[in-house]
Amino acid sequence: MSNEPEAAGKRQAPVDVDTLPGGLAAALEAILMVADRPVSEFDLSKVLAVPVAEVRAALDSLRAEYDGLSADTTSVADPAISEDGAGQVSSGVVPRGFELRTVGGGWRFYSRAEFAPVVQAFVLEGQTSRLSRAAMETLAVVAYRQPVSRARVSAIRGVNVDGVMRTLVARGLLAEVDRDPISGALLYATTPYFLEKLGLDSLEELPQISPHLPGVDELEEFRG
Amino acid sequence: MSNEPEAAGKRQAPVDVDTLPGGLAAALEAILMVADRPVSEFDLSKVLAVPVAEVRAALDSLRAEYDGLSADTTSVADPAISEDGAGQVSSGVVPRGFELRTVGGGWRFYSRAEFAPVVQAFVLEGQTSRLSRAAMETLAVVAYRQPVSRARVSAIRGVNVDGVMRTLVARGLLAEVDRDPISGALLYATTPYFLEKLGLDSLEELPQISPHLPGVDELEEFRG
Amino acid sequence: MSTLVPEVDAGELSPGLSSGFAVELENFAGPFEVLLGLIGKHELDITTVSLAQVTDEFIEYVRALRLENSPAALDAASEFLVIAATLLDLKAARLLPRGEVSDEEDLALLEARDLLFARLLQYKAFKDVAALMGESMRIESARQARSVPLDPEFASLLPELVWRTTPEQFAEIARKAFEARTETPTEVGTDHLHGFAVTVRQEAEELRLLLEDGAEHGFRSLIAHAESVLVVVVRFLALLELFRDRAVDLRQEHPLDELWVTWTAASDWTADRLSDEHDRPVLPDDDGADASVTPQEVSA
Repeated sequence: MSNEPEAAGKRQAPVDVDTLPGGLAAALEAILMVADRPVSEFDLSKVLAVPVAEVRAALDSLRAEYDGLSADTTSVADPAISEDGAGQVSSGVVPRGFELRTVGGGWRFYSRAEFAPVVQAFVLEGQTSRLSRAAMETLAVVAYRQPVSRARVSAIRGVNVDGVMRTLVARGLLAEVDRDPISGALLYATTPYFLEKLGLDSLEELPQISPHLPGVDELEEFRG
Repeated sequence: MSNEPEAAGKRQAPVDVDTLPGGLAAALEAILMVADRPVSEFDLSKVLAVPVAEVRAALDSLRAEYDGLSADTTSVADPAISEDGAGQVSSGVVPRGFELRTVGGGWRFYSRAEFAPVVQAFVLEGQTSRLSRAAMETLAVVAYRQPVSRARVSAIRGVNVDGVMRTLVARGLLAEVDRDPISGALLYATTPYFLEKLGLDSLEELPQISPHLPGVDELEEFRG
Repeated sequence: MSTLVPEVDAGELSPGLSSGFAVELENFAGPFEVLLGLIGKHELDITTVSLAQVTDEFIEYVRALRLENSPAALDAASEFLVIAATLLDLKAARLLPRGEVSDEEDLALLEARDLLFARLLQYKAFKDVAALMGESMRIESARQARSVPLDPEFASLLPELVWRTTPEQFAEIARKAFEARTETPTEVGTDHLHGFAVTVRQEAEELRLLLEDGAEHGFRSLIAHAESVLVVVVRFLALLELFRDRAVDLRQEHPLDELWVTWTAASDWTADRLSDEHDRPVLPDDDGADASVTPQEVSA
């Protein structure tokens, strides 16, 4: 993605967003339009020199507005163009074709799921990349046990996972993050891209495993 | 999250856009939000199975709406969020932070020009004048395998390179040169600027590396 | 611990396996998978798996895969050892002297059995969660994230690159980048998968000869001249049988440490004293083919 980040925040906000047409909300739209990854509220707050709470509130409002829910203001967006779509404008509040979402630790523009059939004609990636069941299960083990060595994942799955792990790394879903201080084995963890693919903002949002598995944590040491 | 548009319009409109929430306008928004290059009215018309004239009219309306001019309909968008930007809502119609522009025969979302200072600040945040090691390695792989797809570079490097490749394109070291005739994937090559940086006159002057690198070709399956 | 295993629904375990445990190369996902499938097929409580039956069927399964003669089949076959170890865990627990949990070590071994079941459960839990995650991914794939090239207007603002890499250094970086990905995978021989019949009684007899001097022998030395991994496995089973028959004493300081064995039975002891259940030879394969495979899962 970007090159090595250096000590950030040494520049002042280049402009007072309140003086611009559309204010903070429009400034956020402008920035997210060029972002190629989720952008955190913290980063936005820093660039715009606006408190994080205000940034979050503005983003929440935008999201609600795009979703066709009424925003804080009473005015609403009505993107329906009269020529064709007049039939749908029942409530006067219509979702836009895009949405703003918090995934992978930040905010990002997405096309709305309903439009997948027309959008997919313009984007190739994402259609070709179904994961095999073995890959999916391996990914699940890493997601819940990270950071974790390949040996440990192998032990839990009962099969050699080297090939699958390499594929998952090549796909950007897993990354080598560290080395075990004792064994020296490489440790793997999921990436922000993994969170994006699952539509999650953070690992805490992973489905609870406990209903599926009572009391498994204690047997961790059984197979180092 | 790479999005390589394939030859558009080879499929029939899979869905009647009028049945979707937001209708044609929202469908156009969805497509343009994620297409990674300007899209022509013709391609949009083909994919959506809607006459070009209707597509153009809908796009004109959207553009006007984003610009804060009243759209065809009487309803208007008011993105101003009450917390902060209330001051600007003089007319009740405020431009958004993004705009639709026609460039090179196609439509594309851009950040609104007024917000260039904050967008610049965001883009420059954390940028350095040095390439990261990951970027350098990726560049090296492309240099010796060009023209080459991102998927292939990912397979060779064993990590997802989408972000790094974008950085290298943004830095003018790589360029999209072609499309793979079979997969439709974009192919990348180094630029004259890259040669200039390396102090070479042509690619032939790149030092030879061992002529055959066994196994590289079999890695293809790594990424569908 | 068995309360952890309220029910094992045969149907949901592995729908594909209901078709008579047919060969399913694409779906082969390892011994736990197979074991779960077998348990499901026989509608057995996971805690009372009939080992003899499961072992036989697993070997049958591996054999069927081998006949397919595909790389996936070889992968599957190479995993024989893993399931063998798994079954061995079960077997070891069952071979313990029953009804007399006298000391901590016995207790620990009994717990090992429960831990094995727990591991199977853990495996199943991850399978379930993986299915949920897969569904999330599928739903999520309908949305597409905006990810567009940086406008030239902004790209031109990036700081001018400082470039100090010479063409030679650059070539070296390229060479390393290619090399890193072209390591050859580890080869694992599967010669152990076929050959000769091995029986627990034979191996018990073999052990008796080795231990007769009355000295304490490390297990490593007892298997030092074993012809194959299979012999090692069966010899270990024999050792457990001998232990149950109180013909040997075992001593191990810590888990994974050397296992020390001392002969304790009378001099007239013979392997005939051992139970009948091991009379049938373990014969993992008989097609005589040899191969070595790369232990990689098949990822479609």
